[in-house]
Amino acid sequence: MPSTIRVRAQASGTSTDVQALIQHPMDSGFVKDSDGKLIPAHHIETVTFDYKGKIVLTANWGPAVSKDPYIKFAFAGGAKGDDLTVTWVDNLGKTDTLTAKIT
Amino acid sequence: MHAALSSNETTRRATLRLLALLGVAGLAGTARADAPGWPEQAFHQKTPDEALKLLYGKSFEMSDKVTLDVPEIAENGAVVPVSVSSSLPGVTSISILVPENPFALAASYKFAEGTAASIGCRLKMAKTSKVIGIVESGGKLYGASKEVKVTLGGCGG
Amino acid sequence: MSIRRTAPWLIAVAAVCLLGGAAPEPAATPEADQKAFQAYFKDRFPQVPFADFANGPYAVNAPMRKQWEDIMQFPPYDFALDEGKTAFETPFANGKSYADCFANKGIGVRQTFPYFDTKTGEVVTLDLAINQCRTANGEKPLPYQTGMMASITAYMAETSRDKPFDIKIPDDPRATAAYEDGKKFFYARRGQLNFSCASCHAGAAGQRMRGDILAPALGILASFPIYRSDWGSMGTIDRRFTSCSLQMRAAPLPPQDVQYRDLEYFLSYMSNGVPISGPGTRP
Amino acid sequence: MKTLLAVLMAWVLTGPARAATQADAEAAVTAAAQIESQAEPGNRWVPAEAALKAARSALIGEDWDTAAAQAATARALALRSVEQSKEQQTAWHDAAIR
Repeated sequence: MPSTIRVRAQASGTSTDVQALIQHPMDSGFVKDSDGKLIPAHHIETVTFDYKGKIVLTANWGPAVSKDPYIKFAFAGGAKGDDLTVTWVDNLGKTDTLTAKIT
Repeated sequence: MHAALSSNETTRRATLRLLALLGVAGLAGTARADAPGWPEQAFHQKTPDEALKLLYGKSFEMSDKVTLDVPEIAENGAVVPVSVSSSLPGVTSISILVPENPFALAASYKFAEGTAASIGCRLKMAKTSKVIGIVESGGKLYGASKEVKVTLGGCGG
Repeated sequence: MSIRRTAPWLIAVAAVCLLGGAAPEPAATPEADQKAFQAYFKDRFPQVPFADFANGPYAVNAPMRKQWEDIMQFPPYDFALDEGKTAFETPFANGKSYADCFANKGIGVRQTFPYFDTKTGEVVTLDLAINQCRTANGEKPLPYQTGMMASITAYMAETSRDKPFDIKIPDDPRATAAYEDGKKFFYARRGQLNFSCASCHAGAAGQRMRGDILAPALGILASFPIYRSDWGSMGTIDRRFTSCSLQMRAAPLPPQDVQYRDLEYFLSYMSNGVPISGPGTRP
Repeated sequence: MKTLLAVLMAWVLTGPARAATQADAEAAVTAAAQIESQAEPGNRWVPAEAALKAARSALIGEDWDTAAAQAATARALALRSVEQSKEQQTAWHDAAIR
């Protein structure tokens, strides 16, 4: 299974720019399928970005975050070759994690 | 999208409230394994004020030190690029709210010290609405708001 | 007989026929059509650089372009692209692979599709060629419209990015007939709304329709397959043609129907010179 | 005069309300389908096809009134699609960019 997480983390000297894309349906629970049945809510609730054992960003998401969610931020420090670990957990208890190298 | 909200949601919220009252919210986790620390109640409020009260225990004031970047007309309500940044010092959190969505709170970010006060993401919008960006700095909340016109709602899939 | 002896009324009728277009005009050549077609859009959108017609609505609407640029920072088709690359590089059960079915091993060839196959007398699209490749190697054909077909064409388009459309119409009456069929499909009104493809993508190109900006027909297929926010997933040219038909309240044709392939042939030939920009994203 | 009026009234009231028979319904559906098939495949109309489908499923459900009514709708829409299809055989030339 290929990872559901894509990360681009680029060190710029004093900080690291991070962009991530996660493959997830982010079903809001308000949309009906073609048979008129409500598709149950299925969305990511938290995403954490861990750099050297420190959570640099925690995202709390509701069902209004778009399908295949995207996030962009920057944290202080970070050097080329360092690890950045991204983990998400959804409302059904599913989870995925990926460790990417900072470039 | 809004029609679907009424009965189902009210019942579910009533049930959740009841469970919380009985102190068995933890047990309910077998059916709905919420991620630890996810502020469920805040995410289930219809108005920004209620959501912010549950999330931060306070309300916000408008500030020109909060920059909200949103399109004037969303090309599709399913994917609206939103970014919030601030020149305020010591930002600990940024939240984004869409008052016209079924639930006002869309996303909330907690920053570690040293993380730049800037976030970019993509949100669903059911219809034309204000988008509110909230920045927490020095224990206070500051906000900026802009309207985004939505002609294709983001909730029909 | 000489004109001098001809009854004056007959000359008048002949003149009306010639000038008024009541009689069928001599068929325009595909070359002349292409020149007029491209000139029409250049004239309509003088500020748009020719190559930018590959970017559809974003070429003609600045606020939309900004949102697109935001989304392209990390495009949602990224997952499909990887899936397509893996599938493309994975051999079939018989040990052969997609690379064996295409010129240059399938890399950088998207811009030559569709082509007219003078052996079978039919238009062959990239999607059709992929399935012909599969069946020739004992694999089941893929469903058109979305899923793996979109992923594989996304990868093949990616390897052809910036290569200009290079569609040829061979000297074969059947090829000209296929081209003419596609041209007719583009301009003929259909469906309960009595629209043609051209009503929206030529006449009203750049305008807003139900919140969408209508893409100019020139270069409209250059960015396929696309991730449409409206779909929340990838779609091929077949998927778009199907939804276009439905939007006009016309019954869609089956994917890869001869008329849809002919339409793709016409549109791609009209767009010769516009660079491939697929896979793309659209609202 | 009174008798005539009564007869007229009876005709007005019963005439249009006469229930469709199986034969009527089947004939109406066949006729509508035949008309629809005269439009080129790419020129058929979504609502005509939908009405025809509804008529066919009403036939299966032995609901002859619904079948006849849906067939009438399908027929009316199909006639317009055929007209459009025929007209566009040549009319498209006028819209072509040249």
